[in-house]
Amino acid sequence: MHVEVRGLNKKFGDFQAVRDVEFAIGKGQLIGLLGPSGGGKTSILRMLAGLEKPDSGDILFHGRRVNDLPPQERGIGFVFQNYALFKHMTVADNIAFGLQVKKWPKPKIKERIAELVELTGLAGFEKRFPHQLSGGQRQRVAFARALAPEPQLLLLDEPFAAIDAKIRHELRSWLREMIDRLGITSIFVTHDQDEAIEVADEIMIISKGKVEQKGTPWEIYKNPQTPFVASFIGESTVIEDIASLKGFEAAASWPGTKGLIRPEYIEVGKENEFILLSATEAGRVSHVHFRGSEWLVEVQVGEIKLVTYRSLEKKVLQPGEEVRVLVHRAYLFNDNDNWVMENKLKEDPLPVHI
Amino acid sequence: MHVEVRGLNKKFGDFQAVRDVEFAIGKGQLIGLLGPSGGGKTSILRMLAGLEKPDSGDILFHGRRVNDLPPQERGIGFVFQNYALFKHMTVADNIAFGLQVKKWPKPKIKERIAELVELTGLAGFEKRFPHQLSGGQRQRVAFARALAPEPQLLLLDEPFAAIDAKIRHELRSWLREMIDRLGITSIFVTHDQDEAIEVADEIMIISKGKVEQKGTPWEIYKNPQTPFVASFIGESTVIEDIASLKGFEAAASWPGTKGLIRPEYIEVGKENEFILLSATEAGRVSHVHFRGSEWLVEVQVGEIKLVTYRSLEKKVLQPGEEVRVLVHRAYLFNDNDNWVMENKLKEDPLPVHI
Amino acid sequence: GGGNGGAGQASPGSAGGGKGSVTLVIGAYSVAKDALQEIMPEFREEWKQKTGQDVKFQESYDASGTQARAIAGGFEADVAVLSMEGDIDKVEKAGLIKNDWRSGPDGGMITRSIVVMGTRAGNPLGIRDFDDLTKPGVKVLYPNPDTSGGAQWDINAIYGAGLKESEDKTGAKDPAAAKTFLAAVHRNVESMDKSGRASMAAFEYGVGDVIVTYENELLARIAQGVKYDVVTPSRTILIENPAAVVDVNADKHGVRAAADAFVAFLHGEKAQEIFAKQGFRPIAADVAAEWQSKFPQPKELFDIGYLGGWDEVRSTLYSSRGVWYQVQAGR
Amino acid sequence: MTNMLQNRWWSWGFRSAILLYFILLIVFPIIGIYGQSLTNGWAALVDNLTEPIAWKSVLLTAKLALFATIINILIGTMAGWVLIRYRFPGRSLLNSMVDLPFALPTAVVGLMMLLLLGPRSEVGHWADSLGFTILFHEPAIVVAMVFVTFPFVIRAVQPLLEEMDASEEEAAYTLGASRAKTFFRVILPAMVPGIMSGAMLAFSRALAEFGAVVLVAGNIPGRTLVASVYIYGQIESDNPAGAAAVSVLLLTFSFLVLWLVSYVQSRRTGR
Amino acid sequence: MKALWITLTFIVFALLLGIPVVRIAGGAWDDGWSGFAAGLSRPEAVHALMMTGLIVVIVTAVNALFGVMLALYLVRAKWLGTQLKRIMNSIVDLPFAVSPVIGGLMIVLLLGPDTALGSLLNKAGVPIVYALPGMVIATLFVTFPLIVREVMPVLQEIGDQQEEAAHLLGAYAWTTFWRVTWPSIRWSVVYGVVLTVARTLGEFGAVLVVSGNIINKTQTATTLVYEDVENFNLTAANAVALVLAACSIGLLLFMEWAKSRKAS
Ligand SMILES: Nc1ncnc2c1ncn2[C@@H]1O[C@H](COP(=O)(O)OP(=O)(O)OP(=O)(O)O)[C@@H](O)[C@H]1O
Ligand SMILES: Nc1ncnc2c1ncn2[C@@H]1O[C@H](COP(=O)(O)OP(=O)(O)OP(=O)(O)O)[C@@H](O)[C@H]1O
Ligand SMILES: [Mg+2]
Ligand SMILES: [Mg+2]
Ligand SMILES: O=S(=O)([O-])[O-]
Repeated sequence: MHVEVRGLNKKFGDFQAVRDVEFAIGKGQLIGLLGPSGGGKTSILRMLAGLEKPDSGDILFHGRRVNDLPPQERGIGFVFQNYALFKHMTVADNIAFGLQVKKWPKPKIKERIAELVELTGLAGFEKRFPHQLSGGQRQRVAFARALAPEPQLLLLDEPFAAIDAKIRHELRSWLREMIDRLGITSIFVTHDQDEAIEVADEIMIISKGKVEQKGTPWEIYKNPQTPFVASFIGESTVIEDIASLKGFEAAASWPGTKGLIRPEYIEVGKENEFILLSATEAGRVSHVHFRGSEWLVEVQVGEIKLVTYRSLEKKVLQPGEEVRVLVHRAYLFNDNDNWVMENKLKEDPLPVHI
Repeated sequence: MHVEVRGLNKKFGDFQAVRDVEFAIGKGQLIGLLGPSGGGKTSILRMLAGLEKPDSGDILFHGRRVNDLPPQERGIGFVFQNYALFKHMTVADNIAFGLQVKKWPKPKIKERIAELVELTGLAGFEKRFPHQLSGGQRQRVAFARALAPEPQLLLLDEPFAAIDAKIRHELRSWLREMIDRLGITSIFVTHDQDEAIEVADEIMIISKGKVEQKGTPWEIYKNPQTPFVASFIGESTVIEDIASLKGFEAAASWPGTKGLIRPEYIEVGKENEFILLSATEAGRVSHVHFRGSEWLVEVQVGEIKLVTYRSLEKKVLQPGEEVRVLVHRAYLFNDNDNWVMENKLKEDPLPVHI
Repeated sequence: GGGNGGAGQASPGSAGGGKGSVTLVIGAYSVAKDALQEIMPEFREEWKQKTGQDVKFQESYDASGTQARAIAGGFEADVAVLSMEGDIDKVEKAGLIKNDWRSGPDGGMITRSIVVMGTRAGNPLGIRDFDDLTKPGVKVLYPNPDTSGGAQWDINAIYGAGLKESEDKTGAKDPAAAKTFLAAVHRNVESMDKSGRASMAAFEYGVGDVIVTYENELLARIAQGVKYDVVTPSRTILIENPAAVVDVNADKHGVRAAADAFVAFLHGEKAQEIFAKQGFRPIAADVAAEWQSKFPQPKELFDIGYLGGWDEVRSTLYSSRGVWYQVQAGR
Repeated sequence: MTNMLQNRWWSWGFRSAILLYFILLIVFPIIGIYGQSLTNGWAALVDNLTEPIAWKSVLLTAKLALFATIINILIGTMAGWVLIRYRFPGRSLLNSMVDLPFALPTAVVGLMMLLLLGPRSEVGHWADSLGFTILFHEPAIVVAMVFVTFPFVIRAVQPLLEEMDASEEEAAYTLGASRAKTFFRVILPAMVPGIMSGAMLAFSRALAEFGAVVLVAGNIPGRTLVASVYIYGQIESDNPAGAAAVSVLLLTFSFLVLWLVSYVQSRRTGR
Repeated sequence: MKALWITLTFIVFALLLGIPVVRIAGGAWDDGWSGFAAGLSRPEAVHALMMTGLIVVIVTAVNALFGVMLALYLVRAKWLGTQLKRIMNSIVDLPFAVSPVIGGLMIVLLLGPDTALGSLLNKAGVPIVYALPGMVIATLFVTFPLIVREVMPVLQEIGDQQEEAAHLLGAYAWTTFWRVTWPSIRWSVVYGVVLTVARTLGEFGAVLVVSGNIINKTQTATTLVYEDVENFNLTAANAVALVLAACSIGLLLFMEWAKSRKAS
């Protein structure tokens, strides 16, 4: 389904929850909605689904205005943030509901339930009632229920928040596969950036009811259009006095400009690990943490505290150790403008990737 | 509070949700509960809190058996997985509840509310009712409510599942700080491994109602005691025919042994990037994805598909490109035993870290 | 059967007489129930013999005023048996009674009674007359004249007794003295129930020392084996209860003949006997003579005419700011 | 599309049917009463209302109905709670008895009260010895009102308790709240809509109750005459306008109270 | 604590309900079984009980349908403005604030044979007042608030998310109601129905006014009892009252049984 939204606004009382939201989504695309809590993501989904009336603005499916279409006729699958399972129905009945409404033949319904139950790892729980399930199991039922009728448009409000990484991964791949196979358009809200980046064709960053940026993960990462997006996506440290860092002295010519540096913009190591020693700063390791598959290293460079990662395979740094720090680039921004600045001292023979 | 659990069992009908669980937690520790959905994490917390009666087993706080103590007297803070906010109270009233119960003086309550509201980013929402909040906002209220009375033991059931990375990060550090300051013992359930690894003193992996392993993140990562833990923690690929990989031929002497390889065990690159070329395999890049701050690279080595990460700073690999693959180590396991095997061909001068 | 069909719709083809059956709808006041239910079979028999027609009765019993209003409001009763002429007047005013019912035998009345007092067995408080009701500590029961026709008779009796007394003393009717007398009695009233029967029930369950009510009510209770003393006051009122054919309904249902016959039957000997047995004072002269000894004669018996007739009573006593109102409001 | 049309028609039909029913069955007769009260014009209405016997009866009724409602809120909440939350022998029998006061004809109810509270009963004696009479005084009216409105609060509270989510309660426990505190701060507020619903019904019904009250009230104007008996008297004495006037007073009063309650409730919960 | 509350409840029930019922039962048995049987086997008693039964069935069915629908609208409908809803909400209870006598009178005045509508219907052979239709209408009026008031708080408590989920799965109002809403409000409807039945069994004032109380025709069980009481026929009155009480208790015991059977 091709989805388009124009000038969407929604107020709750005096509180403007959604503000002039506009976007268009091509058929078969998977869009990730990212944004701070309370940003308006759920509200947007609810309006798309027809559960909430926009104060103004148009919602178009396939170019047809659907503002006045009741939810039943929008052909939507919705995974609610708080699941909204039918309390009085078993897992199987919950999943079957949409199919029964669509008058699927009984054997086909049974088959579909079996398939979804299997997929969501709920085999053996078909006869349970929601209150007899764990949080994650409930969420999986909600997911299965929404997907069962293979809707044209899927709206998923944090569908995996309560599910462990492994099952989440499986469901995600299956979702991706199904979407591709059936050409379903999907929008999913997530707080997990990695998840959004991994599965979404495009990401939409929502904050304070507005769409801050929409684009492929790579675009958003490479070229964040607002400081908000830059600081929201990935990890980062904001540095007030960016001009004091080696290679970024030029930044001084724009007063009031700050720098934002991501861990992956930085390399730390002993002197022998660098070819371009001249571009590095001297620093001192202040903290080393284990971070699952890497070390997280905090280094102090003069007044500035920087954070970066270091492979487990490399020599372990100790707190207090003197190291060299290479800052590849920084994201500079001031009130009017924002841009990426490469380390001027780096004469990397390779083309700049980022 | 020192918490000890012995031989805990819980059945729901015929279903054994918790099975012979035993552990001890020192005062002031922060324990992360990790495990697949439906594993029994919530059930364990509920028994600790006194909301569910164990079928058998003892729960000891400070060495005193509390099985028969009602929840009110256990001095516990509990963040419910589904928030369980008081629907008819405002945000402020929700947070104040525990303090009023404890008969805090009014001005102190007000102060505390202000502090927590500020911390959880809910300033301006004090007068709202839960149904007027977004999912993440609700969760933050639940968090603030549980923490307000500074309980001796904190049980947090996925307290950050619905909150974006930024706020989550802040709350996490604040939680850590408060715990350290007040010596609060805490157990928190999470599906986010990075989170568990980052903040927890120790991690407990729960699966099918059993404690699979308990230890520091580093211990669990380095020395998973069961294949389940090895495959559950981090990302990994299981390889049936591990002996076919260069450097792991010795594995053939244990028939039925499989290998588990994590992305960070593997390095890919062009030939010139390796010193020990002899230890590398030839492979062909099959996929390259952007993964937030790295490239995810899938390479095909003979029959085996391996997954690894590659820094954004390095030369971008293209699908189809011929590369070299170095597998540093593998985690081997069979029905009886499991151990880590280093690549025998690698003559790394550095000591083995993992 | 069920409840379909309008009230008082007689079975078709009943008009002709001779064959089939006829249904008479009786709207009566509650107190008359026992007597009427004894009379009806008698009438049925007689009518059958006379015409060969079966009479079926549909009966409704309710407080007299309520019944009158129901009939006026569309309850299609063929015969109205009510506790006072005023209530028949209501029906007449609604245009349902066309003939001059008062011109019938006995002035349209079928029974008589008087207002008396009932006390507990043995008359422990030594009540002899209405005067004794004003004594402090005597708990008096009479119903509410707003809702009960019987109560109006009771109030009329007390008020009239006061009037009579003033007349006996001063030679002239003194409404003010009568009102004072009524007010003095009213002060001792424990409860004003909604009907004579409710008042009687309360008395029966131990409430109050004296009940002011119809003589026939008390006699009927005593006949049932309840032990009361009937105290006949020296001055009291004669009650007359009317019955009339509701012409419009009777004609509509085509039961004119039977209805007329029934009313006539009520005046007849058989019915009068039954009424007398139930405690009513018979109106038919011969039956009355026969029962004479059974009913003590009060010293001074006056009728509604003494108070100026029902119209006068309604306007002086029961009008919105009338005597009764003033007594209640304590003015 | 036909499906959609059908649905539209259906829902439209349902809406109109309900609204029509509501208007015809409820609103119409009520408007009728207002109309009736004005048959003799405004002045007559004012006259009827400023009549001391009339407004005193209304005041008395309102006061006693309020009493009865409060009593019912207390025992109804308790009984509703006990019947849903506790399991004990005899529970379902008690639960089945709740509606009795409705099913019993009011005439019998009044009679029973006459018997049970009257001068010949133990209670009557006992009260007499304490120096007050129950029957034909305010206590009897309150008892009658409590009796005939007994089921309302219980029945409104019960389904709410059954549907209530247990986790709020658990949350209160973990925050250290005792059972009593949890009940008053967490459970009770959730029960409030039900209690209110029941209380409003009980109050309205108590205002208008006739059959059971009339037998035990005494009905002495200015002292023990309640509004419904006054209304009945006015009807019987052929003054329907006066009856309607008092009814209108009760109705308006009732309406205002109900409106206020629903307003306050919506303010309190933000819904 | 628990024991205290249970004891208190027992006491309240015993005082308020137990004693009267025992008294009534005792009264019905004053003359032994024969008196009880005679009281019930009178043709007018049989007819009155049947009449009451008929009214109960009609009134309960109609009010259950319309009551539940109206409750749904008052809680959920967005097409009714908040203010209008609030006003309607307050009107719902008003039939209770109307003295049944005047309620009945209104029906007589509005639909009696003298009114335009009444005479029209009368001509069409459907007399309203002093016949079954009027009694049904009066009872409908009098019992209207019960089900609405039972259902509304529960609808509020359960929220609308499950219904939204059903809408999104393509279920229209009807399906949503039956499959999703109904299971949650079922018990409140049951309680409302039980109350309605009980109230209908016991309704007196309004019915008395509109029925004309014609023996064997429009007399209901309650008006019969009233008449029996008036005529000091207490055994019969108690016998009929006992039957009504037993119906109410029996209905609830049946519901409880059905519920426990479903639960197990
Ligand atoms: N019914 C309501 N009344 C008042 N404010 C509301 C209501 N519903 C939502 N809001 C407010 O609107 C804003 C947007 O809410 P929404 O649920 O869309 O956020 P969200 O982006 O989904 O957040 P989260 O990630 O926490 O779920 C929030 O600040 C919330 O408090
Ligand atoms: N009341 C109940 N009746 C029956 N089974 C139950 C009940 N509560 C929980 N279970 C089952 O017990 C198991 C453990 O549940 P629990 O809620 O402890 O899991 P969990 O580890 O918290 O999972 P999640 O991460 O999904 O929240 C689950 O399989 C669940 O289905
Ligand atoms: Mg949300
Ligand atoms: Mg859980
Ligand atoms: O029934 S009476 O109207 O006579 O009281």
